[in-house]
Amino acid sequence: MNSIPAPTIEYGTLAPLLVVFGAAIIGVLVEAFAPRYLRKAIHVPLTLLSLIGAFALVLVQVLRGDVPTSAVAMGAVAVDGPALFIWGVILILSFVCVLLINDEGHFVASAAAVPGSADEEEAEAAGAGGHTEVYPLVLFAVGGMLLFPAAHDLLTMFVGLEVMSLPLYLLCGLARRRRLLSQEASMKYFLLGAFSSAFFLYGTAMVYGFAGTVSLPGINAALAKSTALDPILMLGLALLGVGLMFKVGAAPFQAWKPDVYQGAPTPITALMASGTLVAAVGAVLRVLWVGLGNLDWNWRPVIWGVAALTMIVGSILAITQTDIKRMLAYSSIAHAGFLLVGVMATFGTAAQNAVSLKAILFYLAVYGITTVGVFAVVTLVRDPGGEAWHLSRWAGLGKRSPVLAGTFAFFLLAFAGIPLTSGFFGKYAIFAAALDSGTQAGDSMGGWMAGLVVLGVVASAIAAFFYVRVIVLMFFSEPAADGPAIAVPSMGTVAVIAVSLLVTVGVGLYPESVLGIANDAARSLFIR
Amino acid sequence: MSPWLPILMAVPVVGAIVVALLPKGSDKLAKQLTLLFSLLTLVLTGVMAAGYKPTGPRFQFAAEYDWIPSFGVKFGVGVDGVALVLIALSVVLVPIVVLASWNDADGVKTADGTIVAPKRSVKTYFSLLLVLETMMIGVFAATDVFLFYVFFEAMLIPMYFMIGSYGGAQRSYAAVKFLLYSLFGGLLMLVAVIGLYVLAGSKTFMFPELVGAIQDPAMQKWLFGGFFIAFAIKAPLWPVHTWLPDAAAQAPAGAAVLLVGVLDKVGTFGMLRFCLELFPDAAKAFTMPIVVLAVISIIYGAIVAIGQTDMKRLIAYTSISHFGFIVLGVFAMSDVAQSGAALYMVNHGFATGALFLAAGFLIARRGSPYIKDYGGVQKVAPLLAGFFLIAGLAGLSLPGLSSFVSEFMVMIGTYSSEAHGSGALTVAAGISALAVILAAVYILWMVQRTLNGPTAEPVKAFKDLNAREVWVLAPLVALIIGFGFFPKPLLDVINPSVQATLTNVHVPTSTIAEKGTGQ
Amino acid sequence: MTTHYLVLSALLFGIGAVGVLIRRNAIVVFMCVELMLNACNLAFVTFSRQVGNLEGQIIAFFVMVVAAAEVVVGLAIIVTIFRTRRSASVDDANLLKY
Amino acid sequence: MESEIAQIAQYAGDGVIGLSWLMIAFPLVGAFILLVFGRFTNRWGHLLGVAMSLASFVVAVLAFMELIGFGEDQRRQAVHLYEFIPGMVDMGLLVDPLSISFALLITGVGSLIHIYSIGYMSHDEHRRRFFAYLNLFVAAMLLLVLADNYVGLFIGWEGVGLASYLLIGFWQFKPSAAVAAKKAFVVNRVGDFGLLVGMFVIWTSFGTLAFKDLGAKVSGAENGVTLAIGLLLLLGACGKSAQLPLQSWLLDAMEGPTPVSALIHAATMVTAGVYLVVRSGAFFFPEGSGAALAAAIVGAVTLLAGAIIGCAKDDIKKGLAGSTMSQIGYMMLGAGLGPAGYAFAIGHLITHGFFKADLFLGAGSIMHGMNDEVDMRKYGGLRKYMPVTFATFFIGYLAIIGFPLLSGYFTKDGIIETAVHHQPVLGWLAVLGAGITGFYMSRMVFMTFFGQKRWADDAHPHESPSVMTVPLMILSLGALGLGAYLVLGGTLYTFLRPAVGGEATPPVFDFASTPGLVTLVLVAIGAAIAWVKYGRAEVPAVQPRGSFVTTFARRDLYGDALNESLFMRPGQWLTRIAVFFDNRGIDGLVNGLAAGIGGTSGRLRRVQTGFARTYALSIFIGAALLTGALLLVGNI
Repeated sequence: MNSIPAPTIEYGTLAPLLVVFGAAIIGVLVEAFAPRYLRKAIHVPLTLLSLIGAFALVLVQVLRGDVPTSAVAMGAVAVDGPALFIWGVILILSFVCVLLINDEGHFVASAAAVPGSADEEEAEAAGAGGHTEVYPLVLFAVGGMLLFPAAHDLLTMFVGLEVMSLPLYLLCGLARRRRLLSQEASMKYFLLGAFSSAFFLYGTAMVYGFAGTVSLPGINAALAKSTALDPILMLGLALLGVGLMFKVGAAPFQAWKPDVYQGAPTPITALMASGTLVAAVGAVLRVLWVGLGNLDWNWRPVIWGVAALTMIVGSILAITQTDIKRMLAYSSIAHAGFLLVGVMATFGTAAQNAVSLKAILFYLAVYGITTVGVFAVVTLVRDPGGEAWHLSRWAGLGKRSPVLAGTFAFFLLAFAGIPLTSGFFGKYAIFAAALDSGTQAGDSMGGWMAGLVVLGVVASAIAAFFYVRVIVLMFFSEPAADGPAIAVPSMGTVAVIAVSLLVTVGVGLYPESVLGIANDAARSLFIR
Repeated sequence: MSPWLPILMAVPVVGAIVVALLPKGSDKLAKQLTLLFSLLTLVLTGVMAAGYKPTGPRFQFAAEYDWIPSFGVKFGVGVDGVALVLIALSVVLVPIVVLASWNDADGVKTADGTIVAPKRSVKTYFSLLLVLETMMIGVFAATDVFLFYVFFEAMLIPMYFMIGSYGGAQRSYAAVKFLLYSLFGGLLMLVAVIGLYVLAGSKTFMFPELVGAIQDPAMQKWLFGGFFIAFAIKAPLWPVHTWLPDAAAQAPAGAAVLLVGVLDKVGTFGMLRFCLELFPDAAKAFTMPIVVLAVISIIYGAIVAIGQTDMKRLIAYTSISHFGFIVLGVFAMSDVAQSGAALYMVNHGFATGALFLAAGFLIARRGSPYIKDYGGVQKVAPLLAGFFLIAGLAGLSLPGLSSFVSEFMVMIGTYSSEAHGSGALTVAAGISALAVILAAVYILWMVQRTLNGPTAEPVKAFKDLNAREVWVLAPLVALIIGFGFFPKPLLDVINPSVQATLTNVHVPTSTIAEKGTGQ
Repeated sequence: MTTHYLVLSALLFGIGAVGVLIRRNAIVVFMCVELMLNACNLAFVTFSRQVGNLEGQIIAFFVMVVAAAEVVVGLAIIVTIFRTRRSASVDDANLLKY
Repeated sequence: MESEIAQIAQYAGDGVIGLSWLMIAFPLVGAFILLVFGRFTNRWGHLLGVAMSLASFVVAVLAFMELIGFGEDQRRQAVHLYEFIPGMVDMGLLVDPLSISFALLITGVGSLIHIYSIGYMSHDEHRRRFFAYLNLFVAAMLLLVLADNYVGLFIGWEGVGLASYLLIGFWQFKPSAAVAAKKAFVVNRVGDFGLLVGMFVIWTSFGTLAFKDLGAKVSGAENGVTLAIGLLLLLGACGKSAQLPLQSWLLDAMEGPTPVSALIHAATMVTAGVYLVVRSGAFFFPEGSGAALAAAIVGAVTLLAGAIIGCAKDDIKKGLAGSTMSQIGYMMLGAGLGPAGYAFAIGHLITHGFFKADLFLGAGSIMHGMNDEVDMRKYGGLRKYMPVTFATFFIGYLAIIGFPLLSGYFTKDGIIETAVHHQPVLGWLAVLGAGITGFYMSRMVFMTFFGQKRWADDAHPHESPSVMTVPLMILSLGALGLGAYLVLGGTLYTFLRPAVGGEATPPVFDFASTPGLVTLVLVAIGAAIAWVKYGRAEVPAVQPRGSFVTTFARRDLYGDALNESLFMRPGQWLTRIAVFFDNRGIDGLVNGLAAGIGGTSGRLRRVQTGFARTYALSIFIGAALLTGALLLVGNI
């Protein structure tokens, strides 16, 4: 009888992941056993502390300096430099988002209650602070986000994907106001998400069929060996790509983003727009570099097209949006396109890869934090029926509340990539990496990359238009007589906005602060 | 390492922060502080400039600090002659603009009490102004191409807010148009900046090290194109000029002065410094098409100016014509023309600045920018009319006023240029000289319709300039006349830089030495 | 041979996908997604056989667990929507657009 | 025939010539004080103006004295002032017989007119500003003639243009004055274009713009180049001197106060073109060259045109303006004849400065007494009421028609004779012109001072105060005798020779030459006709409808109509088209592009239907596309 060897698990290395998941499970237990009035008091510190703890553990690993050179947990998870950086970013972003979530009034008291029914009123009356299961759900989602980009084989990646997505599907439906929209967003996100993960899974199966393994290095090794290109492999790659691109929100898989971002409770939108995007881009990078590194001449043109399409679609469609969150969703699509330009640049030599990787990591960090800040501001501008979603309601905000409007304007300028904001350096880093890689790859590639960058520049110019339009509305238009009220922000929201602003300004003036870290993280590259 | 330039850049920004942090209701203090800080900058610049040695090294008061080592970006500043005079132009104009804009944010009411523009935040306006001053100094002082780019783009934002928040009826359209136009050009330039860095391969953005770094002619052309389009939009050159009339007409007069007087100069400055020196072969290859565009700008801008009904738009179109001259001078590839172009940048700042401000004072009294609403101002406000006339005459480059010297140098330098295609340059100079006639038409026709003739009914109530307004215009007029007769101090500073530029473009610079009477 | 199983798997996946595209009832749509997941399972198991290791079969178990979790989340969402709208048609939830 | 011009010497002494910049500085300071201190100077401003002008005159006289103290070959003294455009232009003054002659004329006649203006402008509330402008003019005009290089000349050139603009438009509240001022400036700018481009060619060809360096470099230059330069400079001269085809502004310029017409638009500024041609004569208008011929032709045509216009004007100032055109035509003709004609041209310029100023100021004096009435048909019989004015005016009249032994006789006759000798056709045209001059000037005198009074009842003609009549008397003295002094014995010729060249022996004035006699006869006939038509006969107070020829002359030979149809209207159309193109074409394209992107966005967003199944379809199609793309790429 063969004995099954016990798996070796490097608990130390995986500790951040374990802390988050552990806290999530404790959260579930709290939901089950703690009395209602205590739940929030337990959840908030638990969630925040676990995120801080996880971040501290990441920090410890980074500071210790011995970044592992091989995958842990029997080759299931790769905790390498980029992964640690992404973890750190996700943890910070989710911490900040939790501060937003903490704020009163974003979540429905009872998700199951029919809007406007007696049930709902009762729940409203009974529950101080709405649905407390939000906290464990968020923790699960964050755990998934951590796992997703660190997964070293496709199965782990799939599991990470689902762990990240399933709580988010639910969270999307929990908005307190405009319940119908929220529920619709939730359902659409769920159905489409499930649909796309089925594609991902089928792709995994095909790749497995080709390589005989789902481990990323194994796939790469199999690719190196084969000479003829197997249609099954190509199908597998395409379907894998569908799943990943869906999460990134790249065209033509972007359709869910505007609807879901608009319908979801704003703090959750913030989490999705920042954390999920970071995780998804991390996963894309890992799959392409670790798993398909030997096939880069094949996937690169495809990514080229996707990146170009995504940038253009995102920028152009955003122009005519009238809902602020919907507009930001399209903006997020456009930014996903810019990120894919960076992804395009991750080929060639390891040194080149490090340059591109650095650019993307930097972009993710600064973009993520600005995004959270933007949505935090959105939560504060309120009409009697909830957030003032229609852009026309934002007219003249600069007069009523110059500081808030100024902050928002600054965030938008960062999105537009105006110098002396963090967003400019992000964009610069990406474009520079793209051109650099193009030049090194040789003649025709140089031209293609230059073309893509010029396209990106054109898209940026178009995108600038709709950011600027909001600024025009806020500052150059007269306020409406019954304009929206500015909610008195809670300490948490103030902190979120302040931190985002500080980072956006600080990195804008001295980008080396974050760039240096991204550089260190990228230098060690993904474990192959 | 000289601390001068960083200090110069720091003073206004400190001022901006101080002004922005003032408590509510301290509008007057905000104005005074802004004036104080801008004057302080002016004095410091004066002291610094006194130490400039025209015969010294190319970049003086140079300083270099690491800024973004990961990108190879340094905070590198230093000035050559052209940069120095342009910085001087900026710091001279800012206090004048502060004085001129004293009441701009307080709202505009016509005589019968209707509110044309509501009151707006004074503090914001003046802190934006100071921020802009820092960026103006920075953009001319930057010796790091990346740093230059950063200021080049960042400058748009304060100006965007100044136009959009404090401008006329069409202000938001104008502001957005201004921003998007410039941003688009800037982004193309960004691609070229990156390309330059990547292709040069020297892992630095420092200008002196990038000179001559790109040898491949095809690459030079692409990169040149990226830079040039940005600068052409900024300058603005026909046919990418249409943002300027809107922006200048809608901006408050003070902002319009800085926009046309300084911001647009960044375009021509960039052509001179970057387009020529970094990509000499491409610059030569593109000389002819650019000269054609410049000549079109000169004539076209003048003709369209004649047909304007709005004073500020008219002045904006005259500037398009003048920028045509500057571009012509830059690309004529002769030292006389280039010195003339550099001098033109300064003189145009003074002349058009004075014209915009005088027109602004007129408009402030009547609340309308339309020429037809005026007439006979001379009779009721002779001082205002006199200044307006002198500024106008400077605009038409009357000899004895500073703009003449530069226009003359540009044209004669172009005419006599021995550069490639000098036959065509001769023709270009000949055609551009027609602008002297058109300039007389557009300026004097405006003067005739606004200042002369029977006094229009609403004009009768005009008050003449008050002391503040005299202090705004008098220094400009003094400079215009002074440099009209004694351009030597400026030219002595400019000439060595232009020689250096031409050396880097591999154009023989012996024109003056051979033909000159003075040396 | 294994090819037949693969063809079957592809057919199942296709049927599921087309079902998602043409069916209106949210529950049915969801079931179609489940069908697609099961098609994947079939493919995994088949390939496991073909390449000669057990990974594929193990994966199938994982997928089942994930699918179960999805059912829990999915049904919760669909039921809530049904309670609000009195309809489980995916086409009726159409407020978010353009 | 080689005409020797003395070399220019760098002034080394410490005398007045070294201080000749004071000539410019005095009036400049005057203008500055009067303009800057504004109202505070109202009480004494006019006195300051006069003083500054006189001071300038004194310096000019002293400089002149010093200059004639030099030997003939030393009479061209350059005074270096400062470096203007480094490496290109040194600002300096050239004091030589030519420039000092002008300086004396400008400051001398200028001072007289300043004094006269004290009286003439005494009721104008802006008298102080008037004097400021006059001072500014004097300074600019002196810079024009004293500068030792073309750029300095050009600065003065435009400076006088500016002063002219300001003074024509002095009563700017009258729309006609404002329009006239602008017109004068713009038309002059056309000439400036020529001068400017001329300077480009000079610099490009010879590498200098200084007179002292040109002499050596021009000899041996290609004829084509010098011809081109000559023609371009001539264009400039035509603008400033109101020669055809740029004459149209001068008649309108009479909108300015009369002293302005006298000083600027008769005596000094309008002769700047002649100065330019003479100054450049040795370089670009050598005798017999195409450029010189062109100048002569322009002069001849203009002298006839001006005379014809003069015949038809009822406005006394416009009549005089036509006459000015005509007389400058003579000068230009003389200037186009090479060194032989220069002395007469300059001589005529100087005497004309006196008698024309005399005439204009006389006209001003009449207007002063006639409530500013300018229509001669509303004058008549004024000699009794204004004896001094009449006397001085009459002397001026005799001088201009070339009455024997008066100033105009010598100088004009000199030009005519030289012209007949060198260019017979042009010479005889000039003779004809002289005849017409006899007619129209006589007409003017008869209409004004003789016959019945035709003025309105509220006019009370009276003699002007002595501050106005004394200058008139002094000027008429010049009109009387200056010509004889300058011409007889070749005084002026000999004096100018170091500056403009010419043969060593001055031409002897021939009192009995054929052209001279013919001229006298024609003038007499002209005067007689005038007497018959305007002296003896009744002059209708309303202008009668004239024949086609009269209308032609009244409308300034259709010059304005021509300009209007050739330049103004097409220009207006061009402007309109350009503005339209800019707004709709270029800006339309930009806005259209923006609208296009917006429209695309508006249409494309409809794809986002809100149906989850559509989204699923897009994912499905996307999957197919990705697969297809990967397969495609894999097979390339």
